[in-house]
Amino acid sequence: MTEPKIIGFLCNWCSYRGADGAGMARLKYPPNVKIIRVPCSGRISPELVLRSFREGADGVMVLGCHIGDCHYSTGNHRTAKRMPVLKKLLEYAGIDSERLYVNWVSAAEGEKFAAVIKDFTEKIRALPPFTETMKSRKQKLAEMKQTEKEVEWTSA
Amino acid sequence: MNKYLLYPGCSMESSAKAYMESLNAIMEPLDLHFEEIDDWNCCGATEYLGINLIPAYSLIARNLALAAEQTKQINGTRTIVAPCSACYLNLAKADYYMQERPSLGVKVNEALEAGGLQYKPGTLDVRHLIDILVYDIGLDTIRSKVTRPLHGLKVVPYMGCMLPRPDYQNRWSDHEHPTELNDLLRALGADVIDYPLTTSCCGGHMTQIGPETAFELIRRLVADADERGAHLMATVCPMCQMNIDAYQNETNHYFGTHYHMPVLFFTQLMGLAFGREPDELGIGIELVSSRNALANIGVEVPVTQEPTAKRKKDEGLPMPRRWTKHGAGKETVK
Amino acid sequence: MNEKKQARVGVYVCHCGSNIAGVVDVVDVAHWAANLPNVVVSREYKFMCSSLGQELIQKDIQEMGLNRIVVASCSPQLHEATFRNACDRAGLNPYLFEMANIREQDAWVTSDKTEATKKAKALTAAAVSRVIHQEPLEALLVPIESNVLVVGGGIAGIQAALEIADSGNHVYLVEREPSIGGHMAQFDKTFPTLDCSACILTPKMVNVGNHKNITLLTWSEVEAVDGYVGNFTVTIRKKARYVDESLCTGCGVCQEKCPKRVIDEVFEAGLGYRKAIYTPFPQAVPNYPVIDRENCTYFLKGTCKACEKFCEPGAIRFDQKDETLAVKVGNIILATGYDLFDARRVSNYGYGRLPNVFTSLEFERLTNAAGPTSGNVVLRDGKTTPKSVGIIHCVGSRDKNFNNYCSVICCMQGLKFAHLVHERTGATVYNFYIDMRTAYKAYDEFYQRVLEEGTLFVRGKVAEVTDAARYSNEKGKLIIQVEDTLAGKQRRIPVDMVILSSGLQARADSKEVAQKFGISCSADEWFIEKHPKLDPVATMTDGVFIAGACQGPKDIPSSVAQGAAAAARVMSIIGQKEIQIEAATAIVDEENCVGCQQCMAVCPYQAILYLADKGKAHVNEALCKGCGTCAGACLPKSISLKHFTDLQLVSEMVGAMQTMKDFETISAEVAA
Amino acid sequence: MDKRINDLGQIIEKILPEVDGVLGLKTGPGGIVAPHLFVKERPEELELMAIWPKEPLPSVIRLIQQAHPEAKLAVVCRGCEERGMVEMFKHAQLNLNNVTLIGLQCTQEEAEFCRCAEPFTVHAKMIVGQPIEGVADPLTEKIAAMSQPEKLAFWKEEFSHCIKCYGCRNICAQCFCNVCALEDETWVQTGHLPMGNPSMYHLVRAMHMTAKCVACRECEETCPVGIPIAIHFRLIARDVKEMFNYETGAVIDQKPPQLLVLEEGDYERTGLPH
Repeated sequence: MTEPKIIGFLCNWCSYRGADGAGMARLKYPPNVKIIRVPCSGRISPELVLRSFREGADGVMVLGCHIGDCHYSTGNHRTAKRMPVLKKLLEYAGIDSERLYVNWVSAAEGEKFAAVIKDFTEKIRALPPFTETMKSRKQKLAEMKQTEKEVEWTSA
Repeated sequence: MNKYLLYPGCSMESSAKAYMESLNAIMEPLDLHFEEIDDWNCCGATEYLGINLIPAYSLIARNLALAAEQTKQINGTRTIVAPCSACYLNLAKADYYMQERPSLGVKVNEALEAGGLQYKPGTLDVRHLIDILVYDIGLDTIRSKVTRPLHGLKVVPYMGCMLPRPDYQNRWSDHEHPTELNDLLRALGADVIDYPLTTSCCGGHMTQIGPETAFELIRRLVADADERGAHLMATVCPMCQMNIDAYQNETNHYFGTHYHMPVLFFTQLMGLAFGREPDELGIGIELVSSRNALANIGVEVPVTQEPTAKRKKDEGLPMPRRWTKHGAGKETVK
Repeated sequence: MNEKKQARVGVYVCHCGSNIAGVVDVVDVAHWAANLPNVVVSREYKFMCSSLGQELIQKDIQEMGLNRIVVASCSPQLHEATFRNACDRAGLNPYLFEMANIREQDAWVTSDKTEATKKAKALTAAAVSRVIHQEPLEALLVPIESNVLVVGGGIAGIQAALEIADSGNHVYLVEREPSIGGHMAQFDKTFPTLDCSACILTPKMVNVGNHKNITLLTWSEVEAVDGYVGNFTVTIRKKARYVDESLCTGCGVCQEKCPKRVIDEVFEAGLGYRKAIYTPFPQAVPNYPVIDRENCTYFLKGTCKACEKFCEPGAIRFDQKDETLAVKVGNIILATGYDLFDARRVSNYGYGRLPNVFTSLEFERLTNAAGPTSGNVVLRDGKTTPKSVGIIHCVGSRDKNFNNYCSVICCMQGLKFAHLVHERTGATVYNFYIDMRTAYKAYDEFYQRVLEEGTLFVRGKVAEVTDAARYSNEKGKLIIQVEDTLAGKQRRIPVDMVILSSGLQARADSKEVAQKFGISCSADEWFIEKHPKLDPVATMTDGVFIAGACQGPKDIPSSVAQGAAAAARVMSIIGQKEIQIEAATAIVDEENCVGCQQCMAVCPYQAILYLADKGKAHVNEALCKGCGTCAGACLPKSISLKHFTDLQLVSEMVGAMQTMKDFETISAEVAA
Repeated sequence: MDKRINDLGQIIEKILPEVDGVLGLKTGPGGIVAPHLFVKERPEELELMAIWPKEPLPSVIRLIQQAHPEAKLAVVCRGCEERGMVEMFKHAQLNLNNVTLIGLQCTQEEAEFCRCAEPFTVHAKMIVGQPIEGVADPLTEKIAAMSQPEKLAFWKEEFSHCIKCYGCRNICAQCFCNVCALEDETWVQTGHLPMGNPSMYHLVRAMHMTAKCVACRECEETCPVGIPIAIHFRLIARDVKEMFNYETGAVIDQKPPQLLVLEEGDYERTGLPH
């Protein structure tokens, strides 16, 4: 069984520091999540999330500051407006909207961060892998050229 | 129109008959209506839960199931009132733990199934009589119904230990020094004595298992009330009333003391304050007679009210404001 | 795409002693990273953040012409600045550098070594493919406003204000109460030296009062803060004192003549009285009184005006209105102090119900010569001297029902009270403690001294304070029920008086204040510092510093030290004359922009304006704080955030994903 | 002859002298109906005025206004076109103050053709034809009711036909950007057909249509392979209405919700964790 590949977009002031906090406390959590630091969760456009799915991520996490705690005062309000619409769209497109996880983690919540990662990784592990084949993109392109087969980046 | 389901409990019909009579007496003025649960059974008081959990909780839950069924038919209130503290606590415990420990809930419902009954925890809201009087009826309504204020009657409010602890639904103002009974008695015009042992245990069933312990616990309650110059004690629980009243003589005998501290139900005092006669309120059947205590407010001769000694100005340091949970006063509470 | 070709990347994987190397196979990561695209050199080293490590980078940049650097080590929160400066010193633009966090977010959180190494490789590859697309950025230099705002006139605020003012910079000191002095002004003695609190505090207050570089704004509060480090605009509301400060001589006649006596809940902690027109205490700075509207007969009934009649210089102004003034400051220091834990909440200790139970602040006023009992320790009846006193430590602290943390000062405070009771009354003193925490200089010696004075120490958490006597010797006394853990038995100790050494708590309004100044609070609502060990007086918001108990419970020496530390940080910023502000601001590609104004609607700082003639958006770089919400909202991607462009973020994601997928294919082939 | 044509003709005749031009539809040579600006100098053209098939007039009026910002114009617009223009006004693409709306109400048959829920104008003062009730949209309901695998298969089938001609984007009045993200390799793979499923092109386009799509169905009509892409747009429009009570084109001064801070009760409706 392949290990789920998860991309995490974390805001620099709260969730990224929460992640560091979990590290300083030596809390163990699965290594599947690769964290990308952005100044504010408001920076994350729906296109970035969709692009991560296109690249083969099985799950995408968007973690920002608690509403009211945003370092840029209302950046995370826009996240709370965009991401639910994107989740609904994923559902309509037949993708399990659980694959997109949005939550708020403060700089002081190391434990919460570790717990959130564990739960999400387990949840994604339970879902089928997002990309149907394990072949890397280069191999798929090569294959496609020979057999003109449809290139698919998802399966039931 | 305040409509509630009533779970009377065994003592209301026997040892605490006075509680029932006085309750009936005050229902009319307060527009209180009780729908007694038909075919209710004993709640196991303090003993049964200590012996065997599943049958004990099934016994209690049967009442809840009956009540839930009854109120569903007439789509009445979901609040079930228990005047006795032990019954209240057992019903509240059953409802709480069936939810908290699903395995218990399942076993209890299996047992109830045998009688064709079912109870889903949380359907009913279990509350004590004084909780209803203070928070639903309200002290202002009670105060407005007082025709014979109990001025001059020094009363010690004794809540007992089963009511405020454990407080599952966070109802009471404090777990060690609740003020609900104090406020109610003050609304009746009585001189309420600030009693530190208001939630100390009266011994419960220790009078049967370890009398010496029970006597010491009762001695502490009666001695402190006596020392504070109380005319009588007011309580909300038939078991507390019975222990202090029935065993006061043996306690005096055991310790060689001569306390004469009558203990009445708060509903009896409410009845008096509403102008009802002592005999309608079961006053007089108590073992430690309250006759000379009530002489202070003698039914015939209302004692003129001498001013209580207020602390003279400028003398000593001001007292800080009291801690009130519900009206938390100016200071902010963290 | 040509810049991708020219990119010559240097990768440096750090051992961090054994912190990383203990779990991640750093040598393998370095070798693996060597054949990533555009990587010219890939090394691993014991301590990259050491000067030798940094020289390694500088040498490679100069000798191998590297134009991109990736360091795989700890969190950028710690050493991003260190390595950026190293690149700068080597002549490489600091923004052509990227870090991979393989310590806090990999080595420290992954137990399986192979998985940790694979994750380190993925994070390093992500950083490499990101750094290739990074462009050089020049930080914008903005002049610094030299004025400083200090909020809170307690000892920490006073110390900070004096240090900054002495260095020749102007300070606005805003204090909510009529006078500065804070909690310290209420104390009688201070531990461990038993100095009289007023004696060591008032000289500093007087210095503040007449310091030419300090504008003292008492009875005032900050309403709003805008702007950024070096250029804050602060709106301050100066509440009406109803006294004209220019005329008032501070003679105090008005206070004598005022007929209305009111319980002083704030300064006298509810034990003493003050008039409707009052100064909190005789040595108040400034010494101008304030009329308390809620209790002044003139404001209630329109009569009296005694103060006006007897005020010789005619300084009373009943029609005075609140003023708001806007000031420009470069830096802000918050020193807003603490609230005492409300002992009423521990109902089984009986404070508020049992007369002779006192809180620590009440006892401070009792022992204070200027207090309501002129220093005589007496019971609530104001007359009897107690013969036995019980002092209970940790009231409300180290208690999961109230505050989990230790409030640092209650032990020493309890010992001080024990000593004072001995000195003043000769009563027998019991101290009830869980652990005696006397950690700082000369603290434990003070503890020994109090021991030798015959104080009876009982180690145990007090269960109850009651006046229900069980035995004859307990009649009329307060009985302390406690489990004496050293004697191993329950004890009932009757005493005349109980003092609750209550803990400290964050100010009730600390959340709103934090929101106003753009900083955040911890779960216990103390202000959050930038780094608990390495940066305790700074906050995550540049230009806003914190000092004293507002950051967490601490004693006077630490508060003073933090006040001075915050002042030093501020002076170092002022000294730079200019400050580099966030270089990674937003920028509009005017050719693509269609002027739909979506970015303007989302910008929290209104930093984007609309050029009506061109029909395009334009970013005001001085106001832009680089949050990137606009870049997240722009559909045609014409506005982008420098250093966090879509291309950079997508490349970082692809770098990580590609590595993970390659590992999968390898493990799949191995399995097949 | 449709009664609405001569009603419309009379209104245009009356208004023609007051404006620089009235944008409507005209049957051109060879019977092809196309957008046309009627001007007072050539009243005779009104005989050839037509009302069907529908054309994306909001895009046309935007181009005219960009060329002649001061021009006083009038436009014949159906319910969806009116809503489209309101949205463009909110994004500073159209100055509604220089435009007089002539509201053309759709017939039952036209409403059914577009499966339209609101086939009537709201803001236009001059009305032609009787406003009728909206019709249901069976296809969108069918998709919404599908299970997750069914939806996946449905869209896989639909998107596999897509030849990425960008027709649906070009026709859409709300897609007024100079440079389009869908043509950027960062987001949508270039040189890859069929699109794969889920397809970045269609999902990114759907997100861009948040609080913009007015259900004019132009994209579905113009799609050479008949992909019902507007279903996605309408489904998320329904959620935007539920979560942030915002209807595209309904209220002129109400800003699109995803640009604003959370209002009272918004957060609870998003279903995000507390």
